[in-house]
Amino acid sequence: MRRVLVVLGVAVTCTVLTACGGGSATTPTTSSGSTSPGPVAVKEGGILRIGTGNYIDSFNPWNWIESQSGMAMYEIYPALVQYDHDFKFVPDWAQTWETSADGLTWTFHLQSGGQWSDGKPLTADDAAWTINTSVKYKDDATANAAVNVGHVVSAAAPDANTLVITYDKPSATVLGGLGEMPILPRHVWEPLDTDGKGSGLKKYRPELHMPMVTAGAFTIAKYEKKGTTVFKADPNFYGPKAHAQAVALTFYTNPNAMIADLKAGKLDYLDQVPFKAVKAVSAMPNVTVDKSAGAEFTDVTWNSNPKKKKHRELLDPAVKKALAMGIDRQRIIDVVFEGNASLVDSVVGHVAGYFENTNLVPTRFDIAAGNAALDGLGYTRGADGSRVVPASATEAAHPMAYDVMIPTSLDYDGDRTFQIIKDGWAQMGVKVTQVSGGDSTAGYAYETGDNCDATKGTGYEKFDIALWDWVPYPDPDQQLSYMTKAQWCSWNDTGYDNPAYDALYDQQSTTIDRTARKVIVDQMQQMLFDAQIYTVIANEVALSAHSNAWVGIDQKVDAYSKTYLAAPHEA
Amino acid sequence: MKRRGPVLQAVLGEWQSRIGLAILFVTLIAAVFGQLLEPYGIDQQVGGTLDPPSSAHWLGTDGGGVDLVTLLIAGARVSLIVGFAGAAVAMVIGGLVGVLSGFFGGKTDAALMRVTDYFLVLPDVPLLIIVAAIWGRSLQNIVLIIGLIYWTSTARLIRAQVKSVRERVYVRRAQALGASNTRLIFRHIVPQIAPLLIANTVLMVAQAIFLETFITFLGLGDPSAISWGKLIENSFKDDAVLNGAWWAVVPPGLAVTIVILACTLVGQSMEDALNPRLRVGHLSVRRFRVRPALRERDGA
Amino acid sequence: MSGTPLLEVSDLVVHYPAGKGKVVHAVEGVSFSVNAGELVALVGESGCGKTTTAQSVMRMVHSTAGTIRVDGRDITNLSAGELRPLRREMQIIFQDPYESLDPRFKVRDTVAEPLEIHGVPREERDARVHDALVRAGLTPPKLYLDRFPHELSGGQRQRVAIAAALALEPKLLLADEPVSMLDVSIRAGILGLLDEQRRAGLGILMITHDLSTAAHYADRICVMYLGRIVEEGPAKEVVRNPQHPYTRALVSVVPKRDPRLTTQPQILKGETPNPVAVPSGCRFHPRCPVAQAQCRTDDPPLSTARDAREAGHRSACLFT
Amino acid sequence: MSGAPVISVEDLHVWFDLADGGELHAVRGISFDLHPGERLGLVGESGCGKTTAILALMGLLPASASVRGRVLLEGSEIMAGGEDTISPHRWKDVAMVFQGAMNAFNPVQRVGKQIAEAMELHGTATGRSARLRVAELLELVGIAGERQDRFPHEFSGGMRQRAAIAMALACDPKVLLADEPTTALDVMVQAQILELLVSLTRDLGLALILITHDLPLIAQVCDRAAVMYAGEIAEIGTVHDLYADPRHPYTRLLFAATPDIYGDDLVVSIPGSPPRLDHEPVGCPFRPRCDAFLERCDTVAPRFRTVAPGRSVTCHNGDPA
Amino acid sequence: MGRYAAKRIGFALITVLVAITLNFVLFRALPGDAVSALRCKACTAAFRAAQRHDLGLDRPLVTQYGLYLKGIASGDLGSSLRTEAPVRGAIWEAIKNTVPMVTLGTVFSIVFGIIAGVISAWRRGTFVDKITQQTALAFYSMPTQWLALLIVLFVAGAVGLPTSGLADPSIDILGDASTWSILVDRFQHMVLPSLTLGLVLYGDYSLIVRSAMLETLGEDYVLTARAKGLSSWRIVWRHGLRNALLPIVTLVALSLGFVIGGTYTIEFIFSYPGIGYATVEAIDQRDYPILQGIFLLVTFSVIGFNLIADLLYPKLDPRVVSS
Repeated sequence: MRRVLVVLGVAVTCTVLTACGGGSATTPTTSSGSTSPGPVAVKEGGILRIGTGNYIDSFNPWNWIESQSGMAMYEIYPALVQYDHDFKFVPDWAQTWETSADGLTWTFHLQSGGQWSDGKPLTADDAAWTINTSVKYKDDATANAAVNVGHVVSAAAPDANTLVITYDKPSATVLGGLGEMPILPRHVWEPLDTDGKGSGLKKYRPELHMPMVTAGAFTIAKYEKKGTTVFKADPNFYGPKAHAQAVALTFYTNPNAMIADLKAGKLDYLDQVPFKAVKAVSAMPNVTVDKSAGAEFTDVTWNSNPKKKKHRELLDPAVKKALAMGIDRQRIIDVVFEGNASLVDSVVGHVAGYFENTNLVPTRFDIAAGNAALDGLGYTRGADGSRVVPASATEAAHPMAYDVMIPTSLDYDGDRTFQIIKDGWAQMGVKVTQVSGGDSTAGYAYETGDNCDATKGTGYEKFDIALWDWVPYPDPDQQLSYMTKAQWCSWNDTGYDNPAYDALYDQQSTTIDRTARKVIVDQMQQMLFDAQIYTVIANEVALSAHSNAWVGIDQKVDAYSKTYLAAPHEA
Repeated sequence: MKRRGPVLQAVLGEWQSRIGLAILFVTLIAAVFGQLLEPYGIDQQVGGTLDPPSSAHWLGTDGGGVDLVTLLIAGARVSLIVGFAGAAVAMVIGGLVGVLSGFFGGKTDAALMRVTDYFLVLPDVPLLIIVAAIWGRSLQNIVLIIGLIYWTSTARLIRAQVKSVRERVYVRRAQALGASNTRLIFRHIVPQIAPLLIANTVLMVAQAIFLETFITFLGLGDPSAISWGKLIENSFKDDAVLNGAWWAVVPPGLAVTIVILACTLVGQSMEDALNPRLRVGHLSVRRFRVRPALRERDGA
Repeated sequence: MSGTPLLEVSDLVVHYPAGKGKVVHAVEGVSFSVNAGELVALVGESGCGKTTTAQSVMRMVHSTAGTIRVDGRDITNLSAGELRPLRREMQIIFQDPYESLDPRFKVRDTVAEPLEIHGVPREERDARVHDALVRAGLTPPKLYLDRFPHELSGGQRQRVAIAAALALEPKLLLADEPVSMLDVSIRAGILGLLDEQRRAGLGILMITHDLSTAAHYADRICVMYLGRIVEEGPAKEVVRNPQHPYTRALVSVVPKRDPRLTTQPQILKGETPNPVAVPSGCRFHPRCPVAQAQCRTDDPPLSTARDAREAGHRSACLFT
Repeated sequence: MSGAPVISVEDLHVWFDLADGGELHAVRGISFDLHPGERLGLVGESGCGKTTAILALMGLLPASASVRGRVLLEGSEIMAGGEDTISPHRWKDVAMVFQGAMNAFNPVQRVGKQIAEAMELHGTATGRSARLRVAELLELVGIAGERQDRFPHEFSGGMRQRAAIAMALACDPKVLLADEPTTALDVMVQAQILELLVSLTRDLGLALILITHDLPLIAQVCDRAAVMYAGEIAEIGTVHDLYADPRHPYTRLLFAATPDIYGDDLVVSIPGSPPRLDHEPVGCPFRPRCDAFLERCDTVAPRFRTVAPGRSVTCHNGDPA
Repeated sequence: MGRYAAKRIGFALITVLVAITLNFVLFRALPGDAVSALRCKACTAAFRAAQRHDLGLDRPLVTQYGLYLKGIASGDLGSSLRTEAPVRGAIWEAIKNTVPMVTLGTVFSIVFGIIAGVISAWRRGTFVDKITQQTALAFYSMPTQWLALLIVLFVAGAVGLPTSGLADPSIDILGDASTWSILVDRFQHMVLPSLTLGLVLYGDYSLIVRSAMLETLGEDYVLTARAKGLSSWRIVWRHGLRNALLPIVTLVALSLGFVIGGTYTIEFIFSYPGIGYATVEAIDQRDYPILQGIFLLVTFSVIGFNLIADLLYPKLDPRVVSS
């Protein structure tokens, strides 16, 4: 899902569809000052003021983009399940659930007594309508939520507290999908579906019709898109009530300003601290910097379109592995991330936890070995020291000189990362030039090309190498889907086209047994690693900071559950 | 007998422009011989990130641990190249349009000036962003963009000058003699407006350096070129302000300010020298003096 | 004074657009001729069309109608290219000696420029520049060759301009107010120089607003008013026996050198009308002290004046 | 001339500081008297110091100038305190018509307002009465009074010059200084303006100093004339005397260089050019151009001496000393 | 006057039309179209084709141009590609933050620029002139973003003014703050960005005013005014500045249009979500309709300010109408 959509170096915690944060239980690199909320006495009330670099652009689950919106919707709409601290699914609105023997029917038993903020009761009917509507228009108006209702045939509400969902195939990702599906008030939304295409649903802007009808831990008291949005605790919430009286989420266009306000005591919590600012923020009195294994990792993206015309030597995994030896990852981690990142070599990232293939070993920085490997491949150095690719059937002899696309929207310093890579490769006789699409979407167009068409197999011709990052989900399904042909011209950013891989992908998504699924997932990771369609550089540490006046902030789960805003309380 | 025009006199004679020239000269030296002067490599990590100034690194290090003195000298090179090249492009386009428009007048003039007018009202920042997005981020594109944005003012200035010089009697005399247009333009008109063109170019260099820092700050600069604008941008990206690292923030901006100031001082004194209307001032705080009467009359 | 005149202008009309669909009637039917060895003065107030007339002769402005013949050849509709060789025949000097020399050109370059333009071989040029400077009274030439205009006095500059004009040995010289910007003390020198060239056979058309100068140096005077020649004749005759009421007024208001000669100046009311709206009939009638009803409708042609004492004295007035 | 002079100038000098640190001695000790109703012409070539002398009388010299000498306005010295002592008399007692009066008016203000400005400032008239007075003045110079609400660009050159004269008359001055008031104008309009100036001196008793380089113009308009050369008065006297019996070779040559409309005599130019005044000339400054010089002219500067009542000359010729 | 005004307005209208057309062309010249930049779960080729059809991108350019003109004529600038919210609203959201800040900065710079320029010209060559001029030159020479950083680094702490955002994040969270305190807070947040803008423009304006004044003070009517006995003060304000205003008005009008586009760096450093920020964000997101809207807005404001200057001109200079 993602390529971080950020503006000019301002980082967001999470991106589209609320992922990120978290991390596997096995790799906590945290120095977090906060602890998870225990049964100790909790001080109620107070206003939690959060600074963020990402704003809420919409409260419509069928039409939103910024990650902050996804998080906000967790707080105001009901969801069936949610993650716990270890990324296991735990009850939210659904108290219990069971699966039929064939795995095609799921029955959820919902907590009773919930009500919408306009006083109307919250019932299973709302959930059934939301899911059915998402299925109905999944190719168009509600495409945004289509992935959450993958394989769903229909949903029904036999009574107010029971929801039955039927699938056409057994699915490994039912809970993952439903956990991210906000349930909407049917009585507000259904009248908007007038034209049979659902366009009224897509266009609806709840924030323009205050007071919004919500049924979460919070209601929205005030909304300023690029200013402050105020979440007010909802006393009628069916679940654990929020401790804070209200939460104010303020958008900042640059992190310096945000940090200045934290220092001035105008903020209690920053959802992301830039790497270069960690030192300064750590030095502030009464402020704790929270570190936890982040989801985001950065990588070198290789054009792996088997039909690419130019620089076909870069399709050779041996070449890419040799070049990978020229990347001084530790220096990148030290300089660019100020040490706040760890080595990783799987495309599902540390956040996948159980599903990460730990047998993959990061390629070691070794210029000599890299040089030897290239020498061995016959790419000899010319008089000026640069390597030359000998002529082949399709291409004339040419120097190993490539453009590397760097989007400006990285949340770390892409220019410097490039400098370090360039430095290493220069010692191997490979010349690279930095180009920029200027922004992430332009960069994306650069990768796929305007003529991209999966059915005709066109696209992915312009670029050779890009530097980019991913923010995977805890469940590896989506991340692994991005390399399939089905994602061509969409989220597939490498042009990788391997039917064997695609078959494995389909197989894992319907394998409900966790262990059996891991075997397949491991195999897929190995396959990608061997092909080197990505050379993963580093897994970021998620950095946030909070004032010591507040406790109970746990960014590890912040983006995945209602506890994000509901749990914190004054110390 | 060597002729020293009022312009040269102004440039060499006034202390402001002398200071300006000296600054430009020093910067030019730094730019040309920079590589010999740079103590370290521009990619070389020589210390921690944002280390404060020390005896080894007079201006400390930047967010990548690179010596800032080195970067500052390297920045002079790129900034001056961009400045001069950008100004040159503006001059060439603007000069050409201005000369054609001013010299031929009539329909040529009307058409060219209309185009200039439209360019003049185009908002430059969105325009440069769009153009940068189309062309991509590279030094030569920045130069072109600068030229594209600034040629209009030059064109208007040159046009006005050419128009007036064209009506000068000696040009008309040459015309009456049967001189061709080429001869009139290149022998009589261009040399006459050259000082102004040069003054304008010098001012334009300042503008170009200024715009480069701006473009770079917008993230549309050449990512691999170390210019002063890039250093300012880096200091911002590296959160130098937050870390109290003034040494990363102040020097590059100061360098830009000083060079722009120098260009402005030189350019302005040239322009002032060329503007006879500025030489007369009928209002002055000072007044004429009265000399004491002589005791005795000169008895000649 | 026989044979083909050097310059023959007949029925010259020059109109300019004045914007908003209006037209400036700068010159409206002017005819005159200049012979070799003759100095003709076009005299009149500003806006009377004398400079426009001169510029049309030089083909620096386009005439609307009429013909201009130089040495018998009609140049009215020649292209710039066809005209170029003819430009050797006629040269012009301008009013402002400070302005008429390119400040960046040395005297040598200024004088050589016409030679260069007209393809005189390089090796001949030096000698001809030298000669021209001598003819213009700048002796010895080598004292001046490498000077810039700002190093010369006003009179010297005008002499350089004359030298440049004479370098091509033209037959016709147009002098547009050649001395009005110069100090009185040196005017005579320049005018004397022109007179010398005239006597050597050059035809000169002098544009001036100064009747005294015209009276002194010209063979014939043409007095212009609002785009027309209103009186024409031998110089002394026109000044001493003016026929047209406008000329009479003009002569009467010229300050005389002798303070005792205080004739009653005959001051006309108002100012010359705008050439955009030329009065009907005789164009002078609104200001004319002797105008009659007929003058409003009839536009008098230039014809031999009634009280003319010399041949060729013509005036455009119904009553003189 | 009988009666007390309205203005007397005694040994007036003006220097300008030059950029290179030197000095330019522009006016080198001139003296003259001017009586009420009298018209004095100041004639000479460009750069002879005419305008500088007049600006000094008005106290309008730039900051780079310094002056010495006495200017007596109706007997009281006004030059000693520089601009401070002169400024109370400006426009009130001594008014001026500038060269190129086209530009003497602020283009964005109505003509009448600019004329009234001086009155209001000096308290001569305000408001309604000022408007009436402006109309009166404009009528006096031959412009319809209601035209005071026009802008300068709506006037022709001649009208602007008339309006400039009206402006100069706003505070009923005693002396009117006119610096080349007709240079840019046509001969007919020039005649109109000159006639106006003459009638003003005649009718209002105004004393006029007329600066011009045009000798016949002085001859026709003025009673007396001062011929200036190199910052000095070469000769001063009645125009008749100067014409009929010039005592200074320069005066004589200047007349000879001026063509006359009826004259048949040979017009000659004066060779050479005036000296530069950034260095003090040695001997007589006219010596290089003179056709009647004496031996001492090379070394000794002639003095300004009176040769007859109202007649002075700066020449060794005829000087017994 | 009527004729003149009609002419100016006519010219402005033609310019607007050209700008609108250019806007259309320019955005079609950008690599890729709006749809090729879309990234979503369901962005299949079929979906893209449908999207192109919906936006009319599959129609001939002429038809697209017609639709575009029609939209603008009815005040409809289209919808954001990204959020599908109307462009007008999106721009309004940004512009309403920018305008007060820019106004404050501009007023500051014009007032102080004129005062400094006039004094400097009046006291030409004196110490005061030199100081004023060098200060103005220095501000004129500083890169805006750098000046902003310096102000954050050295000034903000000392004067205790906020360096970020539109408002204090903790004010009025519960809707309990008084209007007055909200206004005060907003103003405080505006001061530093306005000051930065103001200082940069101040440098520019005071230099312009100074040279315009110097030219004016060399005119003959100033000498005449002195001769008439006017005080220096009166000459400076009545005759000098009044005439110097002509070039000043033109230049200020021209620069005002650009100021809106030029506030970007200031808005970014002071975390001030205005039009500059919206522009760059739209570029980053390839939100063409928003970009087009902003581009039009800025162009219109340039044209508008120029028109205002043109229409003001006859009031300032009566010669304009007749010529």
